[in-house]
Amino acid sequence: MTPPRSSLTVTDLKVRAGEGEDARLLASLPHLDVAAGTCVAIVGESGSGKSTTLHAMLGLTDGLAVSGRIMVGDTDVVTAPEKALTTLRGSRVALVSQSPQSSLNPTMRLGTLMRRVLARHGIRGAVARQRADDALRDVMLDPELLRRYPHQISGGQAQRFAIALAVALRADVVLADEPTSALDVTVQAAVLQLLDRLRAEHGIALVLVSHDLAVVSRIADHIVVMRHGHVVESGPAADVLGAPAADYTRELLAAVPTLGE
Amino acid sequence: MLTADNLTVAYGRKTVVHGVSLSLDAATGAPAAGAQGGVALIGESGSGKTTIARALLGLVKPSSGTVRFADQDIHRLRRTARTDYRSRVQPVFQDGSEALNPRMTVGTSLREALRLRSDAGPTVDALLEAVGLDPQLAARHPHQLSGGQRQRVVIARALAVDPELLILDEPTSALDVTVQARVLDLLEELRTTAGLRYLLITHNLAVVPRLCDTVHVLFAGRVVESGPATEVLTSPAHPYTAALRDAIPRLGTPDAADTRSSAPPARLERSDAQTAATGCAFRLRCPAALDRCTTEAPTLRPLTDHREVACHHPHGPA
Amino acid sequence: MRFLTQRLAQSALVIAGVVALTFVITRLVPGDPAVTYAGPRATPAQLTAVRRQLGLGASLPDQLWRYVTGLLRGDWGTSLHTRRGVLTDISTALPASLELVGCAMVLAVVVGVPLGLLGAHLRLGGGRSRGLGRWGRWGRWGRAAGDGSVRATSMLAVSVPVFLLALAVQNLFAAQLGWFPVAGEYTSKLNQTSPLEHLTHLTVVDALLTGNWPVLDSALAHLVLPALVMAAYPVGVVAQMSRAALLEESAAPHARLERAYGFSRLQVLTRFSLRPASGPLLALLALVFAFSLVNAFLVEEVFDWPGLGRYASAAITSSDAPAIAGVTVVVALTYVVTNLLVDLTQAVIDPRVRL
Amino acid sequence: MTDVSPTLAPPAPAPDRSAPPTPAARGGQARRLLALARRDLPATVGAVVLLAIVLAAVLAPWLAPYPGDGSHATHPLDTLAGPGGRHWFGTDAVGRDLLTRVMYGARTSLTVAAAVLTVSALVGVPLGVIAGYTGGVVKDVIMRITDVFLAFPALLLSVALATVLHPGTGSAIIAISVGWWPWYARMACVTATGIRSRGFVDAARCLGVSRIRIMARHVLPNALTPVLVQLSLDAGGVILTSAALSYLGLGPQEPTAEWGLMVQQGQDLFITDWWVVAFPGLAILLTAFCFNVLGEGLRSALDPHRELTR
Repeated sequence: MTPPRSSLTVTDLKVRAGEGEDARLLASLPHLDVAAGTCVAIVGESGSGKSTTLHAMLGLTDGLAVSGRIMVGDTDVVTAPEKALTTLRGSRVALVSQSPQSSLNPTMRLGTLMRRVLARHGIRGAVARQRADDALRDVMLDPELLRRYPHQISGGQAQRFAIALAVALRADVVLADEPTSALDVTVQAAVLQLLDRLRAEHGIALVLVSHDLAVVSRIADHIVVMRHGHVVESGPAADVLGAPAADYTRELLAAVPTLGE
Repeated sequence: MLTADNLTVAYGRKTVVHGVSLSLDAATGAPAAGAQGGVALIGESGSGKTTIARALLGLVKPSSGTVRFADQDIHRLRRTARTDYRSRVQPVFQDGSEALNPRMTVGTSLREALRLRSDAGPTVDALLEAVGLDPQLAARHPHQLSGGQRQRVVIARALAVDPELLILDEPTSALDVTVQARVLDLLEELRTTAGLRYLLITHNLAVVPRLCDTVHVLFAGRVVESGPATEVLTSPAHPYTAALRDAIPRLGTPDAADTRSSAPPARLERSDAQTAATGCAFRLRCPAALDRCTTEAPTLRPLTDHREVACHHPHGPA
Repeated sequence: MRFLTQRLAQSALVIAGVVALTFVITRLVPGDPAVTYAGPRATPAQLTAVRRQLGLGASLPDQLWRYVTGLLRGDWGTSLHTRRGVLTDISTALPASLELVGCAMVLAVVVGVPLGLLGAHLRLGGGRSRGLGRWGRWGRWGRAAGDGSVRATSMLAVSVPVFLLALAVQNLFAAQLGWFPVAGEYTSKLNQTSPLEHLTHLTVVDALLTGNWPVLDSALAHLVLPALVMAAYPVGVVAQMSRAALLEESAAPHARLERAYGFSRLQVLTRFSLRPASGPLLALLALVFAFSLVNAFLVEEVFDWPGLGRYASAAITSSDAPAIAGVTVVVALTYVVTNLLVDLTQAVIDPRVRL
Repeated sequence: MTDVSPTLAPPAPAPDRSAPPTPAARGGQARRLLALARRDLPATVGAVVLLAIVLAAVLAPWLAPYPGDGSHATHPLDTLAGPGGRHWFGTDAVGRDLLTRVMYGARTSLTVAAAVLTVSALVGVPLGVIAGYTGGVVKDVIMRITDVFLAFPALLLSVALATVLHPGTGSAIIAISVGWWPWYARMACVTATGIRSRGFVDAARCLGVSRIRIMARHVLPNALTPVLVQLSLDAGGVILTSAALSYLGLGPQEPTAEWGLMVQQGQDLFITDWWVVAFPGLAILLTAFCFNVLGEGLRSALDPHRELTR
């Protein structure tokens, strides 16, 4: 077990839309610490600000005012110049987004995308091919898939390919934005398990955003519950699930459907 | 009341529903104590469940087989019989923002439905109150409502013609989880207050027991298992039903012993394998496929008194 | 394959419709074609002979049949004002027009697309320094002004009447400043000193192929102004459309993923968004191509360019039905064929479109 | 069961506590317009200038300095006077006041544009909605017919038709309309095809709402937004086309004041007396430009998906 080191630290994060008096708070996160090899889940319903928080971690909040600190290693995403951010994105922090197929460029073969993304971070030629092959094996995709276009693969395959991109780039932090909600139920579990395994094997700091407590309950070490832009509850998964402090968390827990066994 | 007989539907050359037979009884008074009187169609994307719903509603024409209402083919109904069918079978679609005309106020949408009644019927206000909404919302347009409110309006519009059977196509899956629960409460409530039967179409097994007591599990356009909801869900006979049941996210903590294990490679690979063109359509994803599954497509056959399954190697009923 | 045959059948159907419609229109042209052809002083006997020659005596369905079979055989009738075969006339006039239109289309792509790209990039806040310091704010106004001027310029280009632009440019750069020749395709005096051998009827290409440098020189000088005028509309439309299409693409989910993998805004636009955006652009180019062919009518009128437009206006003033019909059919055919080509190209660019 | 009210008695379910939407912004139409105007300055300026042009056109008989010059009057002693105090825009070759003629020209151009767009939308949109909603053979037949008309570029079809009809304002309107309606049919068809598969149409069908009513109350209103935008964008195009037609001598004839015709008649004088061409020419440019700017503004205001493309 490597000693836990913080891959991502958020302090006093506030994301606002508009300026001055009209400013509307979209998301606030007083403190969050994601250590390597752990998983933090941000849970909330639509409008809770969970996705905005995730995008702030990538510095991809166009037109929004962000304050506070988001440290990835030594870099503060909030204040870093755009040039430093473009290097950081992908190589240090990678995104797995909600709609797997539409997140892949429809006119580009998967192999081309993989090659370009690796080349963007200075990985070319034989090394790039090796990395791509290893990453695909890691997510259990057939390398033959690289010759296909996004519309020729299934949703689960597309999501695994997106994860493979993060693996190939050896990103320390993986941000997963509702990675399973667009997938069929039988595929969801497999993709979640894949993310969980990679977290353990590669020591990835995984931030998982979801609307469903049940989905994250099995793989999250720490759970943050958000509502209307504010953190309602934050704590170790066992505490949040076992002894929820906030009414809203209890409501979310009650809404988890069961088969009534 | 409403039956599908060997229903087959094709879009162009692609057949999406293969010979499905279903039967939905008329609501004869309140269902027996404990029974829901509802039927569920369960399946994932590509299973043909939405197409079946559309065929039952007469929105698509079957390429073979029939949908019959009161023993008459719904595509050959005469004018009065057609009106009768329309007033007794109503849909509730998945997405309230899609199912409501964005240019009409809630009141206008409801009045349009009320006008199709032969009798006076309830008022718009009464309809809105029946689904737990403030009658003042009648003046709003759909985009001025929340997702849960929109779905309630959709239900109110269906109730306007006083139907007996509601075809619910993923009625809650577009909603936030806490809102889902309340819409399900409403549906449960209405079953007795408005004397409704439900045909529930969903990919989410967990919502089934609340509304239905019979289920049909669909895979690739065919019914692979059917029977009483509690039995099928607690002891699935078909491996696909078992996979669906196991996929329900359950609360648990990472410390639980059975989790955090890496997924068996075979299972991950299988989870998005293709549908087989020959033999059993499920065999590529099946953990226990036999040689026979490659060559011979299983047909639906009785398992016990009430249950049927289409599998060469079903799990025995518990 | 099924798509292809379906598409071909569709095109054939449309062409048939075009021919039928053209025939109907030409039958409605006022005046007696026989009189136009034979001249006002012709004797009744001569008129009868001309009528027979032009096939005017037959019934309408019969005439349509003759017209269609004629078209297929390459007999497009005889022009009433040049008295040559319509097809012969068109085969010399069309290349001259295509020369103009071709230049305009090239400029549309070479200038219009980068202009649209620039507008989209500025609009998206490209090159923004982070934080809203004093300079950041100035930068924001600068970007807005840059995008605004791209939009204003392209909108001006699509709003200016082409004949006005032609007149203005001709007056300023040719008549007043004398930088370019006023009109024509090349100096006609050169026909004596170094006559041009016609191979393709595209003057510049012919001059180049035969090494006729004096004609090439003159032809290029004559081409500049009309080509630029012709290019105004296509460049404007393409700039507007590519800006809009790129902005739409950059709002697509895949653009966010690409940025999340470290590509800058500009890289996402040029390397990822341009290709999916080129589908609608190509369709637009086909439209603009056909529209430019007609715009050429006006420009040729001003610059006395011996193209299809000048031929058509001469035909119009002399009620020359066969010539008008010929020009109509050719332009419509060009439109149908261009659209067909665009559909096929789209299938190559976008793998989702299946052949 | 005739009376359902008892069974529909409110079951008093828990009130829907999901995020209440902000109440509709109350406020007069004027305030909403003002807010819209603040958001898109160019479109507002375009709209104001257009309003001025329309007013100038409508009120030309009262506002124009020499109303007679709008048609037959000639002033042989006052030809080709430069722009100045008595004639702001100068006079033409027969001495008519150009400001007056440009104002009267606006009447012609705006009439043609309004007529063409009305005819095109009235013919094209219903056909397109029927084709798109009905689908199948009906759609095929209607769309192939529009394809044939689309294959003739609008200007060319107009040229061909204007040679047939007696040149004049009426024939210009017919000629341009014939080439213009298919665009509306095509657009409406695409939109209606999309609307046909939407949930609210399915719901109406399941309720047993009649076809005609579905088309009129559900499909048409939802198909109108793109049509409205297109109408504004096309107004500029129609004005350019009608000017081009007149320039070729196929539109209204002397002594009608028409911008394209004025340019054509003045073009030989361009070098010596620039104003004869410049003012009518600029009038075309300005009007077309304003319509285009307004159309773009409408597009971004009415189409929320295009928010970014503004």
